[in-house]
Amino acid sequence: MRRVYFDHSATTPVRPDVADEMCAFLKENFGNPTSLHYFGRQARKEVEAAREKVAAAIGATPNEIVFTSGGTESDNMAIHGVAMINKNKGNHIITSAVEHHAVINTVKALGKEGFTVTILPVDKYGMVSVDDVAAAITDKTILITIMHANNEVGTIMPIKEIGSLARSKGITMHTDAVQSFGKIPFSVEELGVDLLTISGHKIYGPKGVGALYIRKGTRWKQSLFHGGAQERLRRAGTENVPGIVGLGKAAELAIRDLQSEAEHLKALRDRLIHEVTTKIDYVKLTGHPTMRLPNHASFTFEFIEGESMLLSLDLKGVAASSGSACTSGSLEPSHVLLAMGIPHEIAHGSIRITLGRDNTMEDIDYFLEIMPPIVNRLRAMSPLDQE
Amino acid sequence: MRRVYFDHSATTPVRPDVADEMCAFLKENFGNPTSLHYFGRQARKEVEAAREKVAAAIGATPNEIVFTSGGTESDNMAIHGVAMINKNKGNHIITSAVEHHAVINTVKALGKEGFTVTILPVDKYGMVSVDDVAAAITDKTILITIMHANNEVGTIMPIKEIGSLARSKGITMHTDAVQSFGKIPFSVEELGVDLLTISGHKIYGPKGVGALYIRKGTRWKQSLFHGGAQERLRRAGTENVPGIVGLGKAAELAIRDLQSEAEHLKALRDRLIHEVTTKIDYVKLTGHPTMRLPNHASFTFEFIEGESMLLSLDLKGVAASSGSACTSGSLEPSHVLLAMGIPHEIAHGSIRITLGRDNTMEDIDYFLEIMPPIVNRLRAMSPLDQE
Amino acid sequence: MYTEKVMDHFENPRNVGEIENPDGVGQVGNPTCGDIMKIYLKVKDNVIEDVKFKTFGCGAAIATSSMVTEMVKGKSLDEALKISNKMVAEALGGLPPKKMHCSNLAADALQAAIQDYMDKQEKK
Ligand SMILES: Cc1ncc(COP(=O)(O)O)c(C=O)c1O
Ligand SMILES: Cc1ncc(COP(=O)(O)O)c(C=O)c1O
Ligand code: FES
Ligand code: FES
Repeated sequence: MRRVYFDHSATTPVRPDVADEMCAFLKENFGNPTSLHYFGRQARKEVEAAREKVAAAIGATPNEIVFTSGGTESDNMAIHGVAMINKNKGNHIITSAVEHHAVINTVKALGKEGFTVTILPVDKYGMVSVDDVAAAITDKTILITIMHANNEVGTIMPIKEIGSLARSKGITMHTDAVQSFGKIPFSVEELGVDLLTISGHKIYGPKGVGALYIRKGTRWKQSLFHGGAQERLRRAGTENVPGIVGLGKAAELAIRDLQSEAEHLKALRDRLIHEVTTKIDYVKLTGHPTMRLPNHASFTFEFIEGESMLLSLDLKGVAASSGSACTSGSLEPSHVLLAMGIPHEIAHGSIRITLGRDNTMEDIDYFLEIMPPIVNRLRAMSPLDQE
Repeated sequence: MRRVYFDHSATTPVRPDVADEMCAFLKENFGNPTSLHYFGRQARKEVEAAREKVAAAIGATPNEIVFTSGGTESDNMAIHGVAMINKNKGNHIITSAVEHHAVINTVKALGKEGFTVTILPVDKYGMVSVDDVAAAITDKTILITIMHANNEVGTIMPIKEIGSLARSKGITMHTDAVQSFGKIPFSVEELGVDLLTISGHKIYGPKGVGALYIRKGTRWKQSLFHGGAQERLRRAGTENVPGIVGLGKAAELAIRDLQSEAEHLKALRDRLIHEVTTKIDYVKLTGHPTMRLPNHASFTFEFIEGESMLLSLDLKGVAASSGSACTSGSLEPSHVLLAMGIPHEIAHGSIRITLGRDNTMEDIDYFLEIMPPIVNRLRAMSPLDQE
Repeated sequence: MYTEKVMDHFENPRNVGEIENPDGVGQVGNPTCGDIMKIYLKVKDNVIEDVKFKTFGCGAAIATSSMVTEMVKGKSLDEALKISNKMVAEALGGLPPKKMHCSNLAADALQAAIQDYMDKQEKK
């Protein structure tokens, strides 16, 4: 069967160049980078080379990069570490209603430990307003954490403006750039953020590895793992060397190819969005029409439910998702869509198509061929479809 | 130059079978196990197969295994999770003075958050006494965490006895089995523990992946990472699928080969210990003479310092370590050796030779050939050597 | 995640649609929860002669609706009333734990339809 992968926001295939480098590594260079001997030094060299690549990719210096086990750990580490070191200074944290669970659940947990939390609303496009951020700031605010691009609806947030606002008030700013990194160009300088999260497996790199950028001078402390002195005391535990090497390589390639990939992806995405919204009735694009990730198309289909669409697509070999991969095991409709004001019953009919570097116009054609009959079939079964 | 790797307690090379399986995986099977579609299901299947292998290797059921980013995370997660859920029941934690930093620093951090900590002493062999554990228990004791085998001196602790003591008192028991797993046979039933830590890279598996065994019914809660609903809500973050697959395979092979490996390793170790302690003066074996890991030989050499020995060995192609790899970046002598009553100046002269499956009797011969001149040369330089 | 039987009923649902002038109709769930099931019955001599369904919901919801209609067709009302959510799930070779509530819906919709039929009979 033809297999089409349209779920690149959930995870991406490892690029062949990255996989090759990691495999060579797995087989040959196995030292513990903490060890003083030859094997340790060989591993250390590669870890530091990867750190330089990741730093270069976001315009940071290598010392500002800490390797972690993924985006979730980076988000937790960023938020918890800023909260813990500043708790005598203030206890107010600002975030948005459409963050990934790794951010929103971490902030909510702090809310139970004496922190005050403001969860900003978003507009119908899933966008946070800079004015809302400004209005929420108090003299107790110690952290603003707002994602760079949303995973479910692809909306790109005004982080540059929020970053300079935070800076002007002396408030630490974190952004989760897991979805934007490698897809839209940015540097930490340009965004004006103090901490920034990335994850390997969203940029054609390995799973189980990520990084946290911590700007030099940022008030932050290690507060998640206790243990060895790795990562200059910022992250305990033997480094995932092959994973780190893979992340470095993937970051380097992502930035090298960013421009050409983005054009390719936009062409596919725009055709997909245009055709789906004109050829199928009762369909709406979710997220911002223009301020969105180049590879991201997400919709709601009225009268039918997301999972049954996914299963039908899967039977035809197409892999897509409904809401974020992390929540698709649950019965709740996506918190992102609800925050955007989409009614429950419509939010249940959401679907997300996220494109990647190997997708072709033929993949889009195939989708456009199989999707209308699926929608018709499910709508015919639905007690909601009134026609 | 001849290269001999004698630092298997720091990390091990990935077994070719494991590396091959991981590489195939990295290149072909990339889905996110949370995804409902074909790609996700393929990944899920492999994660669950690995879980069965790990469970079988320690005599657990698959639901009792949670995958993590390594030994450090497993230790933190175990201890913090038991402390957090029991904090209304009691606040006393018992550990030993020779634990890995991942345990000792986690327990100490809890000591600053209102928990009372008893750090048990050890005898001159690095062994905790069961009587000391019994005497330390109070009606506020909620957790005993004592390692199965020590990483620096190889001593195997009486976990079975401590485990049944804990059970008879209704106290939760955790053991860090990072060093013992795959080297000495055990099952969680036999040890009678409620939580047990293992790490991939110590058993010829990948770095950046580990597991925590949590016995069914154990009072424990997720308290480290907030985020998605992975690992049945016990560990948030996209699973490191190739790493998990590698861990599963490595665990399976470690248990399959345990007996024959152990014989091979003991033969090498015993010759090494015998020759070093008889051919070189002012040398002592550290750790227990018989209750020790089959691959572990550790010594103190009087009048000279560990790092200079390591560097000299390294110049001859031999990779060894001094104290644990995690602390070898620091200037402090090993807390383990100090706890065993070894004086500071002697503790500084420690060296650890940890053997592995690829080592041969020729490697031992080579070491025995180069080590005496190294010791002589350094001692000749030392103002401490009184002869 | 789903058994072959579930996927078969999802892909080729039996008895989809509506019955004109049904003898009983049952609807459960609401769109807010993401599930609505509607079951139509044609009853003759206390036997379910025909049954059809319409469902808004996930794969399990569609499969359980289809299964329950297949299970009751030709059965007496007494027999049909005995059908529980567990029986529906079992007939499908099992459901993932999180999806058990979908089978509840199917059994509930059936019971509601039978109840509706009986209420109408009483009024006659
Ligand atoms: C926006 C965002 N943040 C964080 C994460 C978590 O990253 P990871 O899966 O590497 O833990 C994800 C992906 O699931 C994401 O999309
Ligand atoms: C006894 C012990 N516990 C925990 C660890 C930490 O494991 P990891 O390096 O996988 O974080 C190690 C290894 O460094 C160890 O030897
Ligand atoms: S002599 Fe250099 S570390 Fe002490
Ligand atoms: S209908 Fe709600 S999850 Fe199945």
